Amino acid sequence: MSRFFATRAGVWSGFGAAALVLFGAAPLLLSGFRLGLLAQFLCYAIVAVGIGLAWGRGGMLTLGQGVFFGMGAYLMAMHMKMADAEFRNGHGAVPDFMELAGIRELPAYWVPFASPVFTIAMILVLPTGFAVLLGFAVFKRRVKGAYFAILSQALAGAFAILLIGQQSMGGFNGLSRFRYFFGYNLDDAVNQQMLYFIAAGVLLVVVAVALQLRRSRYGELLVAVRDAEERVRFLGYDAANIKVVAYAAAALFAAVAGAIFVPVVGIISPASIGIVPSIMFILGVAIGGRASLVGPVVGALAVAWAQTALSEQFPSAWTYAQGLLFIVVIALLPGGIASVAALTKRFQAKSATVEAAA
Amino acid sequence: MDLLVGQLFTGLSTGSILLLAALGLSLTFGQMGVINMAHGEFIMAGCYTAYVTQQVVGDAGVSLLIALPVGFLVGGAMGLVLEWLLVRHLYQRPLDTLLVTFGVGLVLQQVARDVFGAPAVNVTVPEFLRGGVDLLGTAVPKTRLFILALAVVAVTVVALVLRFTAAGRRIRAVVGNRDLAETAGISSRAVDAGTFFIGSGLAGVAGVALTLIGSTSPTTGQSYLVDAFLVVVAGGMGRIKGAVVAAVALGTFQAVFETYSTASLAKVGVFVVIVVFLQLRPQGLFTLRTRSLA
Amino acid sequence: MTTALTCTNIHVDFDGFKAVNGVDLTLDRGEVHFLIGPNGAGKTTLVDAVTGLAKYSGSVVKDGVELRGKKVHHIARRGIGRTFQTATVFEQLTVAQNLDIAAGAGRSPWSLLRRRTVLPDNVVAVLEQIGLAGQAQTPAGILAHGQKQWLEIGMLLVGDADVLLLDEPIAGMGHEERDTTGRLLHEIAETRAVAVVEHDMDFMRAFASRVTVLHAGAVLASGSVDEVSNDPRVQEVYLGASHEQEAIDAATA
Amino acid sequence: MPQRFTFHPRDLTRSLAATAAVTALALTSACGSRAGEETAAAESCVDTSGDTVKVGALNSLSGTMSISETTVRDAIYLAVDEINAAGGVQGKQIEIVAEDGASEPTVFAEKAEKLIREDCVAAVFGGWTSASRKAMLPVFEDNDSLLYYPVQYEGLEASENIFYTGATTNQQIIPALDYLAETGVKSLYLVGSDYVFPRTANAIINAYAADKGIEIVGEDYAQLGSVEFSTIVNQVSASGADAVFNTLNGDSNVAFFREYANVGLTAEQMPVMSVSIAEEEVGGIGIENIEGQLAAWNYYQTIESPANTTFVDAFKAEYGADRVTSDPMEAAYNSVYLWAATAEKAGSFDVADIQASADGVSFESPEGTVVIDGENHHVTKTARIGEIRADGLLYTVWESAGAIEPDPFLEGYEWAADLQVSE
Repeated sequence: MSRFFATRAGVWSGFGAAALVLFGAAPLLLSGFRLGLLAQFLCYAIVAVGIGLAWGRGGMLTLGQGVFFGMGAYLMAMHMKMADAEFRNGHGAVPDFMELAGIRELPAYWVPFASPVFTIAMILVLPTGFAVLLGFAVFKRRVKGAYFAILSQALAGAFAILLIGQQSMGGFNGLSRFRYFFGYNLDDAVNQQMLYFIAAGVLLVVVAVALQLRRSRYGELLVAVRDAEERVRFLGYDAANIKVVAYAAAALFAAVAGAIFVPVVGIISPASIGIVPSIMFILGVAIGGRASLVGPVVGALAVAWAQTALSEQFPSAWTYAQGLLFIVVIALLPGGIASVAALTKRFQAKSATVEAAA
Repeated sequence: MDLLVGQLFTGLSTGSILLLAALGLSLTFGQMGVINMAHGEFIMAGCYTAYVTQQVVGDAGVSLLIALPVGFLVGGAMGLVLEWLLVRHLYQRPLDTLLVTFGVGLVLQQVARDVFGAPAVNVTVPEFLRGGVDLLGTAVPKTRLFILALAVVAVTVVALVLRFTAAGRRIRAVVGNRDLAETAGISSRAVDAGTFFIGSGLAGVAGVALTLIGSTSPTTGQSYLVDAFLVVVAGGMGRIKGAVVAAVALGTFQAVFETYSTASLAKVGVFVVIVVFLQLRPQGLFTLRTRSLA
Repeated sequence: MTTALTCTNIHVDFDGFKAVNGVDLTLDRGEVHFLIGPNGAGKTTLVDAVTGLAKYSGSVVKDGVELRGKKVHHIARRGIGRTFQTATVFEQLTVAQNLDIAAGAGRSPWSLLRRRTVLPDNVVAVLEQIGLAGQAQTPAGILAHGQKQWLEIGMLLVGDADVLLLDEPIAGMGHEERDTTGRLLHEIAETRAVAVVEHDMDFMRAFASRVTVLHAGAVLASGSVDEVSNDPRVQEVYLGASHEQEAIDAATA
Repeated sequence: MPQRFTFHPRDLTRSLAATAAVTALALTSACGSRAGEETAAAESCVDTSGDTVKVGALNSLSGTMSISETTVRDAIYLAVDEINAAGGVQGKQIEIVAEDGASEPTVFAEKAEKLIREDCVAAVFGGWTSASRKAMLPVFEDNDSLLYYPVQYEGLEASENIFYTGATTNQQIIPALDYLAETGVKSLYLVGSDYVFPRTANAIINAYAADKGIEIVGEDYAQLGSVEFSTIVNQVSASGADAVFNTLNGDSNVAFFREYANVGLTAEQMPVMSVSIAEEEVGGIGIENIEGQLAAWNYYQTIESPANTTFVDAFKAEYGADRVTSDPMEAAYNSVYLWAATAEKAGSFDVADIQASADGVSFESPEGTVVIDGENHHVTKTARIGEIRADGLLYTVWESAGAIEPDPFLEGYEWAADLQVSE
């Protein structure tokens, strides 16, 4: 099976099947509401692909992906609030939530976000650039392993606290009540479906990029750094550069996911980007299989679905289930679901040889 | 002037709280390299130990004195179970330990919620710790003085145990060189379990003490955990001395920064300071040098 | 025979403990140069210093360039390769991938982001040289112990290192493998300088072109195998020639 | 000769291009209405043809807010059970579809949409934090459905699709200030958690104080959930203010009042007026730390009226004698009755009919008569200042002269002109 998917035909048919499900079956079978929910889950899956790359392949347990997710989301939300205010009250108008907070003048750093092009450029550049800077700061000084994990977690906490304190960024309530997405009405079912298609398309692109990164020489190098960083350094590579690339890619994926998340869900607040949401991103990746390509996607979708389906009937049981999933999957099945497939395959192969020998 | 004295004391006091919360971590994370995200829940267990003890005993003063050692045993016992069930199987996978113990923390929080209910419960402050004493014109709460004293005692005891007892020498030997310690006949299994017991027990003690100033609810431990980790990171692996200096420095920084700014910005400031600091000293304030390549 | 690396007056200080205390050392191309000495003599620390891992005072010059203060990967790019006491290879990757990574320290970002279609010629050549051509597609993690050591040496070769610092390259090898390794070292040394940190005296006698004995962080003696083993100070350190083997056992315990 | 590897495809440039093409194709075929164009309103799927009518209960059952919100849910269930026992609404039994908001705004938005579009409920009761309400608001507007929101909040909002049964600022904050001014308070210290309600409340307090000649000697915000109050209490203590106005939330209150008592500050020296501490919270803080302090609400369990006696008795009978009732619970209880009464008056469960008939609908509630204002969808409420006594309950020490008309935008207060926003 996995052999097949390593071939060109396999890759194509894999992507083909995924596209068929995402673009064909899902819109036909799901109600508008469920499709919107799926779009939200796809955003989590996009984040998960990046974590799979940074953690699964690169060994960097990033417990602060909420920061990059939040950056992308807030940047998009700023544009949408600006566009909304402009449409209602003319150019340079103050968004509604600022009026409520008693802010009468548009803060200067908001002004350029009236431009869609500027906004998209910032979504692509700002979180990635921040990840590069932070990555250099910590990786060059060889801060790694647990130290890196805890720092990234503290970063998520600090970022959420910082946002809560900024009334001009919506404070604790965050930014919500968006009406238009680049000029399209958000309450139109057709446009909601369009958002779903964007999420699905971006997920496929992100998976393709991750696939290319994994199979390239860089991908091999990344695994080498994960398993023996000093050896790589003594071969003449700057290991920090190699890690920064994966970290920045993960940040970019998270930022793009955040940017799509905002129009899909209709709100972004510090509650979605702090320490706990950041660590919850990890859960799906761990369950699906951190080092595999598709595992994180499947895991993220499964966890999000389970949360929605189970939490309403058994809110207390779901918290137990979450905790136990962390414990059981990571302690007993560090390769996630993906490794179950590999194990059964090996088992089958073994029994096949036994039969052949008999 | 009053405010300045008050703030300096606050820095010291905040530092002592951080230190109390971080001391156990400094042992388990610093000495063993195990990142125990359930440490916060062990603190919470200490809080509820104080609550239950008070329900049983009645008198707030007596129950506090009983709860301190009981909290140590409760936290320590939970730590032993965790070590035996999960952590010892994961010594080669520190990042996985982090995630597994996070899961344990989630479960423990929910257990507390189901057993004690979600709202905060009240642990009465004993009569002799109510009110404040006058210090250079500022009222300093007795509870904070008590916690400060407790932190000093705890650090002293841990340092003495590490330095002068046979068990402490074994711990230091295993930290210094696990293989060599093994060949010298030290069971690193027993030492690991023992270290975890002491580290988690200290979390329990911290929990009991923190009921004097904070709330006792299922999420109590969470509020201390990240700060405590930052103390250990900034202080350097395996160094009690580093944890003490880092805790007091961070506490004072937070208190001073907060006076001139907001509490929220102070938190962000602490993070920035730590990242910058790690640029200068990536291994923390004080480091153990080893020849290993890890 | 040209000089590849010159170390002058190297000092390494670990919190007051002088691990290396004023060592001068010259490595020449065409030689297999053995560094021996009891445990704690400072052999590995000296290698750490030269390769940029440990801070030191003094001077290390390769081909006229001072290396002190340069970062680990910059020193490696200048053609100084090292191995570790326990063979460190990328266990999840195949032998060919290991060598390909080692060969590619100078690759452009663009070529890194593309897939490899053919193996570089030097990788193919080295696969033959280290005798692993048949195992090119085997994950390095399941190689035999000795094969991992060869692979690690091969990784230095494809990386065009011309000063090789090998830390106990025959640890755990059988007799036949040792001889193969020894011949390999001499083959490599034809155009390169090879330094070997070793405890095995038989191996040293069989293959050393030159020997430097370190003791307590300083050079005790240096010269040919015969010169060194006849040096009374060396015999003293090793408790006399007749007890040599026991001393080595004690030292390696 | 170079050895060939067995890997096959070169790279994925082409598959990337193909994916992009598919996406672009799907997008161009899927564009709907643009800004300014009318969108066809989502078809309501509410079905009341049977003998039941479905409503949603959306409260946090997990996460940090579950402490408070589960009590609100209990009150909603109590009201529904009572109404059903009395014959239902328009002869139909009310059926509750319950959802967990999980203390997260995004989950509130998601579940609200599910309740409306999948479960087809006629109205939704719930929400607590402003963040959750703000997250749900566009969902209710876009799908043209109804939310009954039962918690006091910061005002400056009036949605056609939300009924606000808790107090707005002129029914809680301003009366509390009036009370303090009456008792001779000349200087105030403001302490709050760092989020919208405290900031808006303090903006109002500042405007009020400027007008009435009260000095604001300090204003501090603690991070939500913070339990470190040493600095703030030091500053409060050093300020010598006549009173403290406290808008802290949750566990922070516990730490704040402990620190306050520990530095020796008492209700006699410097009273604290709190707007987020109800009967439920007093236990956790410890009565010895908070006895004698003040709170501002519209309802206390100790109110003596037949309607309240019935409510408290029924609640204790249902959920246990040790349970207490509080302001948000009462407001949630009222909200169900108000919805039922409006539906009876309208003779329909249709959103437009409910909106049209809401004005003037009243209910004899535990806090007194409450009447819906059809203009801003808030209700009239009597303001009460309560004192926390040794039994852990709050007792009315002052109450407004009659029910106060809701004024969410403070249009009736000249000193608040700067705070007003264009709706």
